[in-house]
Amino acid sequence: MNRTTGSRLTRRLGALAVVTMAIALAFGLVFSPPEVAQRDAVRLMYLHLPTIAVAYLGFFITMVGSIVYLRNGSVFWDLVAGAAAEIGVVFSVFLIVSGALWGKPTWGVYWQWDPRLTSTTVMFLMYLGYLALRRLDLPPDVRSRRAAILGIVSFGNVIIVRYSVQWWRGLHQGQTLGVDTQLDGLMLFSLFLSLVAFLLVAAWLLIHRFRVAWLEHQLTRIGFERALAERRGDLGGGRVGEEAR
Amino acid sequence: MLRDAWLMARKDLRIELASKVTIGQILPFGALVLILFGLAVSPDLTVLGTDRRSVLAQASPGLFWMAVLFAALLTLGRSFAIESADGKLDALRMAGLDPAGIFLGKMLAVTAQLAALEIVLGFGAFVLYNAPLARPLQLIVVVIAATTAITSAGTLYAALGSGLRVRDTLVPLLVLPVLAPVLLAAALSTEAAVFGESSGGWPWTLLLGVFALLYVGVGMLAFGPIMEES
Amino acid sequence: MAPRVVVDLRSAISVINQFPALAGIDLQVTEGEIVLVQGPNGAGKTTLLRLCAGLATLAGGSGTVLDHDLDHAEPRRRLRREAGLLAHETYLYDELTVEENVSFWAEANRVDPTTIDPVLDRLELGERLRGVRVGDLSAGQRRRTSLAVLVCRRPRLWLLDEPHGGLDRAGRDLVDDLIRHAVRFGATVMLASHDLDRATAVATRVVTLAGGRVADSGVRHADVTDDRERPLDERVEDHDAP
Amino acid sequence: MHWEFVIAGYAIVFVLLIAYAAAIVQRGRRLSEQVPENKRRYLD
Repeated sequence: MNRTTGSRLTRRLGALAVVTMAIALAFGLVFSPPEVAQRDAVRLMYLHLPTIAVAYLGFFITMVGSIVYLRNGSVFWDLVAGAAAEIGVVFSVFLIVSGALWGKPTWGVYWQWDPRLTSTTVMFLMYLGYLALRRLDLPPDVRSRRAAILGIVSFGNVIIVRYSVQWWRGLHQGQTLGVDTQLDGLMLFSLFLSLVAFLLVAAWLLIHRFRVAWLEHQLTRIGFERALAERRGDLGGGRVGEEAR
Repeated sequence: MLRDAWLMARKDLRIELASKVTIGQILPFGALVLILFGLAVSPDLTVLGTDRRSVLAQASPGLFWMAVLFAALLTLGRSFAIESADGKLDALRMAGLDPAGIFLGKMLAVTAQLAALEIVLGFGAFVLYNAPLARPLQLIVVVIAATTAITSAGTLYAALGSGLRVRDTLVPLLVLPVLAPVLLAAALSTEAAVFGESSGGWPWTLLLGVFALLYVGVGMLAFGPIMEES
Repeated sequence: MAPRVVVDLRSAISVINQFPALAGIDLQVTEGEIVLVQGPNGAGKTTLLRLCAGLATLAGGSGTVLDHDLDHAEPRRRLRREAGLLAHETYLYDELTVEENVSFWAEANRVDPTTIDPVLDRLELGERLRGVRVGDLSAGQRRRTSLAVLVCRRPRLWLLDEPHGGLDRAGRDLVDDLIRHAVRFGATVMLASHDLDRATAVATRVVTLAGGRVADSGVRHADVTDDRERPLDERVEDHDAP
Repeated sequence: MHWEFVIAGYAIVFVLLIAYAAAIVQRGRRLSEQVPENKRRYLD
């Protein structure tokens, strides 16, 4: 057994992700034509839209993991929820960067309160709070239970924020990035390819991040069992092998 | 369950009357925030739009609700600070009160205190920002809906942060993104009520009401697991 | 008819912040006993009381208290209503008066309000201290107020953590009387204490804890006048208000 | 036209992505050493 979180699966998945990403970049940056109005700025769409999709998917997995954890207390789903949230937050950074950089050439300003970009930024901040809660040094079951509740409620909020902001900008005829872009066949294909590439990368990251979380979990349990044995030692011997649940 | 809620609310309000923290500290803080907004946005700037109205008056609904939001954060923090000292959470668990009742009770107490704050801060905003008052009745409905929306979500998130050393920094980070749409809806519906705009702002008020109901339900459900800590 | 087993712990493990405060406790306590739990600091005394109160969870082993299984949340919730815990914290709201605190906790615990006044008088919190804010009380008076709340709840299992701490002589005698009085009416008491001479006088058994485990499960005190020897059902008849 | 924004966007995103991936793998390697062989993998 090797000494990293890598495995045959992650190596193969990683290779596939890299290849797909390379092709997607080629299409996105080279083969696909510039857009009629935005010229080449449209190429940022291949970055902005897929990263939004991955971020939403990540936070959706967090919600699912939180629900399963609250129902049957399985550590696996608790750790998956935490790992997926971290990846969601990382991809939120990507979508904010790409969104702002796409806005500048298109509207002349980095931030023009585009409904999608605004609501995804609020989502990003919300899950920074979720990650902060998970890092607190609380008793593990207390922390996981509170994180699970937050994991479920936060996703509900993502939807509320999404529609209220959309409604608000719709009121003032605000424009959404890329809504008026004329997409021809090749551009659509590049977008699709880019989405697949980012999904593969996200999956690869999730597996590794989960295994890191699992190792951390094991370390705390080993630490606990060692403390238990030491504690037993205070009495000089006494029954050994009492396996903690 | 309602009995427990009423018991908790009465106890919280009696503590407030005895300690006068909300009236004595949080209310002046709210008024101060209103004034600071006034200083930040110079009153003589005028809006280019249709009728001549100062930027300050135009922004007064949003500024008012920002001040209320800050005051709400302090009131919520206070409401859970009194429980976490001296092991009172253990005593509440030993008493076997219905967690949903505890949630409703705390929420009611904070809502009452916030309503009192809003009345005073409301007058302050009208005076300081000399905003008109086209439809007072609609304003009252809007304020009720917005306040319950703030306190229902606020109480749940304050509970998530309760008992933690980092409570004062974590709770605002958790609750403010959640209250972003509430601030948006409250500001827009207040704008409609205050300036008497044709759009009426009623859809936004509806959003506030739905948000409040949703969070009362979620809060009552989530309080069981939150109280159940070892 | 053998007296009922109130506390039955088998290699119970309980964790506080990832530290095994209890590392395998084996303890049986029968109804009517007054068990003194002694041991050095960090031996797990407080955690043991919290476990028996249903506030701590089991990380290993098994246990039932007052016939409630400690392993599941629902029985633990029911146990909490029947157990009474007095710890270092006083569970009191400083801003409220003694009377307001006791009546709040009494109502929270569904206690008949008429029993409050006799209890307040019994603990010398009557006329003079009734309207005083708890924040202005001395440590001894605060502890007596917490005791008043516990007495009002009339739990079947008394769990007292350093009950004599912070009390003057009269206060300590009062605690001993309350304990004996409660046991006479079918309650069971477990107390953790450093004040050994005072505590061993009232205790019927002494259990020593070390390293989160039971070092010595205690010797029976023959000399304590055993009101408990009478059959259980006889004793239950004269169960009336304190 | 606008290429500077496109390049900036892609550069920032991919640099951060690779940095994050490297951080996870490196942390994984460091933690793997501290956990005994049999407890490393999650097996239901």
